[in-house]
Amino acid sequence: MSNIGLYEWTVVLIGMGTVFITLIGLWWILEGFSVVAGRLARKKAEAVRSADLPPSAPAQAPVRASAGVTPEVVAAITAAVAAATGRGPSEIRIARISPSSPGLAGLNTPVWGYANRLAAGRR
Amino acid sequence: MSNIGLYEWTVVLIGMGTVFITLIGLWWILEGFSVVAGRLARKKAEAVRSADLPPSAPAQAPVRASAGVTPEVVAAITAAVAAATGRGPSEIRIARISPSSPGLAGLNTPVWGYANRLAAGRR
Amino acid sequence: MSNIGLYEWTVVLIGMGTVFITLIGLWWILEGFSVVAGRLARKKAEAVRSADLPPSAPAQAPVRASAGVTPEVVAAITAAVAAATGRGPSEIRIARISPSSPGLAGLNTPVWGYANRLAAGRR
Amino acid sequence: MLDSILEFIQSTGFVAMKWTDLIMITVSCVLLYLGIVKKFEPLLLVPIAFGMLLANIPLGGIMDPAKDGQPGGLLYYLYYGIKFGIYPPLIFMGVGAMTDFGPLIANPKSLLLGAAAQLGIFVAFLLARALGFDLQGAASIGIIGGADGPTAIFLTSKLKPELLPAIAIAAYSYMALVPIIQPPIMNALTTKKERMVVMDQLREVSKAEKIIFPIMVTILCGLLLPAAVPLLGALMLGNLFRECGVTERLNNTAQNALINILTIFLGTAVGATASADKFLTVQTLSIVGLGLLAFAFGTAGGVLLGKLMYMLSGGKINPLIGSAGVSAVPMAARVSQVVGQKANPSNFLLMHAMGPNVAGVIGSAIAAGVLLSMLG
Amino acid sequence: MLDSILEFIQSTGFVAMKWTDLIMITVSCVLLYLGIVKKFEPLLLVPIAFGMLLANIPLGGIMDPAKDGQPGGLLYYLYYGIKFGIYPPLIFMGVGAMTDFGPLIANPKSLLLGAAAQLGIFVAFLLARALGFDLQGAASIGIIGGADGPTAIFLTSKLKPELLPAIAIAAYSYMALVPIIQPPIMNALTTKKERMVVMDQLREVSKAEKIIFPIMVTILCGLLLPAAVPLLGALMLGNLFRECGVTERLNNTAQNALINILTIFLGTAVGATASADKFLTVQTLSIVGLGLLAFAFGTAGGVLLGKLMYMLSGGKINPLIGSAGVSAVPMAARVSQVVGQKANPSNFLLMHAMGPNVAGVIGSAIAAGVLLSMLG
Amino acid sequence: MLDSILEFIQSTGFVAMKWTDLIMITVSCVLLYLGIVKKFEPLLLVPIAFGMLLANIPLGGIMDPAKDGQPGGLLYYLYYGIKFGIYPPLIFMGVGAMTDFGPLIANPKSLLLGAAAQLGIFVAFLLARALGFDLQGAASIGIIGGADGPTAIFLTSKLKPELLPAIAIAAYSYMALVPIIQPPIMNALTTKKERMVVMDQLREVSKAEKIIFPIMVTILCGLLLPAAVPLLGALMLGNLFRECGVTERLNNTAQNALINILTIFLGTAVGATASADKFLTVQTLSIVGLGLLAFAFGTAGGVLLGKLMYMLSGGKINPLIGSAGVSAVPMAARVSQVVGQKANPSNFLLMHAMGPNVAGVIGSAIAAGVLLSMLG
Ligand code: NA
Ligand code: NA
Ligand code: NA
Repeated sequence: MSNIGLYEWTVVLIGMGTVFITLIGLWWILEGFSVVAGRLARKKAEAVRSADLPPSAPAQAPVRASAGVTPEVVAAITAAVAAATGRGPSEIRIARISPSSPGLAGLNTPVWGYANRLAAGRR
Repeated sequence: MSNIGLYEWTVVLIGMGTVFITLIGLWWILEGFSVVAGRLARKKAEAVRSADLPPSAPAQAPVRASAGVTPEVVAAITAAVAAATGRGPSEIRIARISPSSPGLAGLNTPVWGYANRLAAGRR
Repeated sequence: MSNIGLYEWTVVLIGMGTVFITLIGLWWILEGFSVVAGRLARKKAEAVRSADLPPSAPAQAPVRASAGVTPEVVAAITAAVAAATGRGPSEIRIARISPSSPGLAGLNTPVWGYANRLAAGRR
Repeated sequence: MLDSILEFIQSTGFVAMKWTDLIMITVSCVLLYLGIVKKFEPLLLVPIAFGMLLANIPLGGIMDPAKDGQPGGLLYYLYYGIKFGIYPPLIFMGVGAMTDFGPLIANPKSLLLGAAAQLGIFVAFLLARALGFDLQGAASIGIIGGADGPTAIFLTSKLKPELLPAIAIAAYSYMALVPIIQPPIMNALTTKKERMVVMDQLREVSKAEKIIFPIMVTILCGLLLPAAVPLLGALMLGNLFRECGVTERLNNTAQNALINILTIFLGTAVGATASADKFLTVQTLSIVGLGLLAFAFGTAGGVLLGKLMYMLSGGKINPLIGSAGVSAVPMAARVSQVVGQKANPSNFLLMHAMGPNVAGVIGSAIAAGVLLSMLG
Repeated sequence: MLDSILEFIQSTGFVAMKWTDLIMITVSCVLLYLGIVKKFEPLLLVPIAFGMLLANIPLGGIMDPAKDGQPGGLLYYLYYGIKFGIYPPLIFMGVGAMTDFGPLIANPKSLLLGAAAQLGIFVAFLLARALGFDLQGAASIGIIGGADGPTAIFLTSKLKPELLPAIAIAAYSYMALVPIIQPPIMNALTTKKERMVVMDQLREVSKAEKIIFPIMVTILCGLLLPAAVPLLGALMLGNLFRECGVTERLNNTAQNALINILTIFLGTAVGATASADKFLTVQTLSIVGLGLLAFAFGTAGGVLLGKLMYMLSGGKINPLIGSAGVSAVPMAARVSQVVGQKANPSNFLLMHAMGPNVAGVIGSAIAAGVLLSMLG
Repeated sequence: MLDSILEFIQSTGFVAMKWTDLIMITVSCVLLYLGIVKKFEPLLLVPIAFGMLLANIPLGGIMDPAKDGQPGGLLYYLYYGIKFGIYPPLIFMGVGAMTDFGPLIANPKSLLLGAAAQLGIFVAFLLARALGFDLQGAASIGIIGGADGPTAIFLTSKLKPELLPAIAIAAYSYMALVPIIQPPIMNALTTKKERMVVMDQLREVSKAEKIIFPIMVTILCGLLLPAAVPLLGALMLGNLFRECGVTERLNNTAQNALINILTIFLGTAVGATASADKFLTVQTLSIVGLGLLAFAFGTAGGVLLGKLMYMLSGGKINPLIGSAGVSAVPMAARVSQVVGQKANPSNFLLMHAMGPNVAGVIGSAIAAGVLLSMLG
């Protein structure tokens, strides 16, 4: 046990101390987040109430729900391709169906986000 | 402005000059492509006519059309998806349509194209 | 031909020899596999017979069949999610259905197997 | 024990921080804002800004060189890929795999517009010289007008690495701002009659042409300008993977996993070169200004040659497609489309503008080759 | 000819084999068994065990250094990514891209539990010193209690590379054993009443909060503890890719192709450092024992602070979520859920435990930073 | 100014071009034609041919070494992965992840056929010596008969790097030509009665066997022949990722992103070694001829041992599956299937031929190990 001297205890103290100080710092800042978020939520609620509209729509639409492609759609596509190519539907696999425009979001997509899309649109 | 001497203008001259010379060279060669492509198209059309068939087939199918997917098919698919999802056709992009069997095309696929496929076939 | 001396023949001898010795060694060990596998299969068959059940089920289900997700299952899941989230089924796309636990398998998935799943579940 | 604690406190970033560090951290946050909220080329700007943030945390050491047998920082190692000119060509390979040269092959006159739009590079080069930049610095600033990230980073890393962060940030920011920078210039230089021109439909391009094209470009441009081989060759190899139909695996990886990995490495390493002493200078402001002029003159060059072609063709060519020659694929082509449709709602210029647009990529790679070969 | 044959036979591994090689090969097979059959963190343990197997085949040379102009072995080169501290931060970037900090942002008090659970690190450090390890070795052993593979490997590779395989294996094995190690400690330290506490539902966390969080953590922790920048910065960059919504390509690659490639490289190279003379020592056994204690004390630290918070909050906080603070994401959080549900079947602690769980990742990266800065 | 312009013109490739450069560019185009139109192993031949094209553009400098502080060319850096023996084993790992050893485990006698088909390697080795190649060159030429790209490149890069492009191109071309080379030899050496033999169905192979197999092969072959560890170990690690069921992420990346990235790097870098002075030699023609003989003798070796096994087994084994022992997975197995079905339309040899086929991969890796250990 003679190995555990002052320096070891200093390491432990500074170590646990820094961990706690840093995470307590983060905690306080995140509490600030909470307060701001709460205030914004209340404001929104009031805005909605003052407009006399039922607050039914979710504040923020989920990102990935945009696709909206049902199995019926897939079936329709498969049938269309099958008819047009004269192959049986089971020979056709549709790799992916995705909506072509992510709204304004895409306006600033860089080169390698866009080039592809345009090219695909053309083929 | 005294920094802009003869050498600077030489850089500009050689720079713009090389860009133009190179791209004009490419232009001419591509015009050659056009001529050849046009001639091939005419030949095909004649061949078709001499066979007393209406020249309906496009001179050269587009790249991925090896899969046998014509623009009409794409249109049909787009329409089907549009109808089914209630969006305008311009909002829909079909990423890829590929036939499920690469037919003979794959005969020379190398090791790591094939091994997997055979293995998969077995499982 | 004078280049082909004793050393060349030694290389050939050791080369073909090592290839054969090694692969024959593997062969024997794999024959051992066969024997063990056969014995296990027989044991299983006996166990089945002694239980008076027809030995219809294959001794070992194929690996990837563990998924076992039928279209009915997909429909059921979609309906359940729709009911639970209050969205129309057409707004929901099921990207992939995979059994969440390959038995105890998942219990010890490391950080980057799990974190994602939980996170995804939350979004 | 108190000594150790005091010493430890001395080693925190708060104590070591200089006011320039604080400014750099703030700049990083502004760039993150531009990337994330304003969506300025986020795929590059987010890594660049974060690399800048990490490198400017005092004592963080993420960009420290190896010395005395101690290994260096993470971004110091990742930076080797830029220093040795490895990332930009490989990223360009991915760009090639994503680019369809069909519209260019169908309408090869587009190449002239792609050449004319390189004017901005050389105007900015002259202006930068006038402002006192040395030849290498001026060439690096000029290449911002090429509107091509990998090209700009490749050339700058060879000629004037200390300007790398400013030039990369300017190049990507202006690429994102193309929809704001270009329309006024396009409107000022063209008449409504010109903008209303509807162009003929493009011919079909065969598979064979698309396969021969990248090989031919590599040989021709390579022989004319060997210094352009790394960039153009990689671009064309990627395009060959895309078009040849038998290397789908490689095409897919080149335009996904590989380009994404290298984009992360390149972006963070470029950002990490932005130390306060190199970045917080009047030069950076000059670069921002000159970059804007480079884009403007490039646009003007393309539109003006477009006007000439309009006249020579008897009004068959819409000069608006000239502005797309600056590259900034495909934003500049979209701008042509939008401006054209405002003048004539039944006008669809997008595909016609894609020709000059991809020609501009080749054009600025060639311009970079010339600058590298004369000033490298 | 006979000479040549005899010489060739001399060069087979059978002839050159020492009994220690045989033991190492057996150990590799045991580890493969644990990884594959017992499913102990197989993504890491399988490559580690296989790397150990390959490196211990006599004369195989896969870990031989380059010398006299002859190139070295494959794993010798792959090991550079560890030696230079490149793989662990980049893997951590992928972990960040897979981590949802939402539950932590919704309940920031979790951070305290994530701090308390680092107790195990320092207890094990003291114990290792007592057993005669030097400062660097003791710190490397302590970090096993951080329950975070990349962190443990990063710190050990900087402080005490010869302990790398033992520490990596111990860390990953105990992470897999968390469901066995933790419950008895949790039950011993809490009353049934405490374990039955149902916690309030967490608030919604907005996208903006999730975007600001990684940037803020990087700046704050970076300034407080510069040595934590490589790990924490990379973790937060990955998380920013995930949350910012405009870098989906990078997010996807960071958490798939890139992390997988680096995991293969890291795992095999770590395993290859396990040569018999370094691995078959009493030290390895000590490390295995101390690692277990580190996990146990970390768990206890978290639970005990949980008890305190239970009391201070008037019984609103379930102390079981404290044990999740050791990280081992998300196993430890699952354990909290399972133990909680046993006491009260209608208790769903999983999301509440995810807060301390991800806080523990940050906590141990900070602890590693302190150890690196004081002992590096 | 005129001076500068003249000097610039001097620096174009057209001026610097020698007639050998022109021939090399033509050769590249022919190889591109073979890869793209004739589909000769395009995943390798397209990058190899393009690398050759880029490296032979005069003054392009893409293969120039670093010197005097100036960085080298892109492919010079990528070539390090070959020089240090890094790419081939990692590519082999991906091959392992794509290979199903099931048919081999089900019918282990296949291993004998996989051994016999290595005959071509040693016959070509002797013939190459007779033609005056040195020992290392002759061994590198012999390994073409192994019909395995990564193995051939690994061995050649260690023994005789200057033959790399010729050997790589020959190996991949003949692998593509297997459907043309093999059938006449197979028909000449077998009777119709032999070719008509229908073989018994293979037994089911359990998951446990498939998991133990790669571990066992690594240990056994590694101990018998340590020099085979890098290749065989990597192959088996990839296969373990595939079969063990708990490392699906690693399996997926090994056989996709990682192998594709390395294939691009390896292919272009191999191609770039083909400088005119090393490639336009009589040696290259000899290599092309000897490679063909190597394939032919390998095929014959497999078929002849197949005949012997046909006799010893009392007509239960179809000798046609012997030719699949040259590897060239899975082309050679397909050839067995096609030739067998021609003799007997109800004959399905594919799965039976997959056994010798994958055994041939192991066999040639062992042969490479012997050659490396005796001549390296
Ligand atoms: Na451009
Ligand atoms: Na932790
Ligand atoms: Na072989």
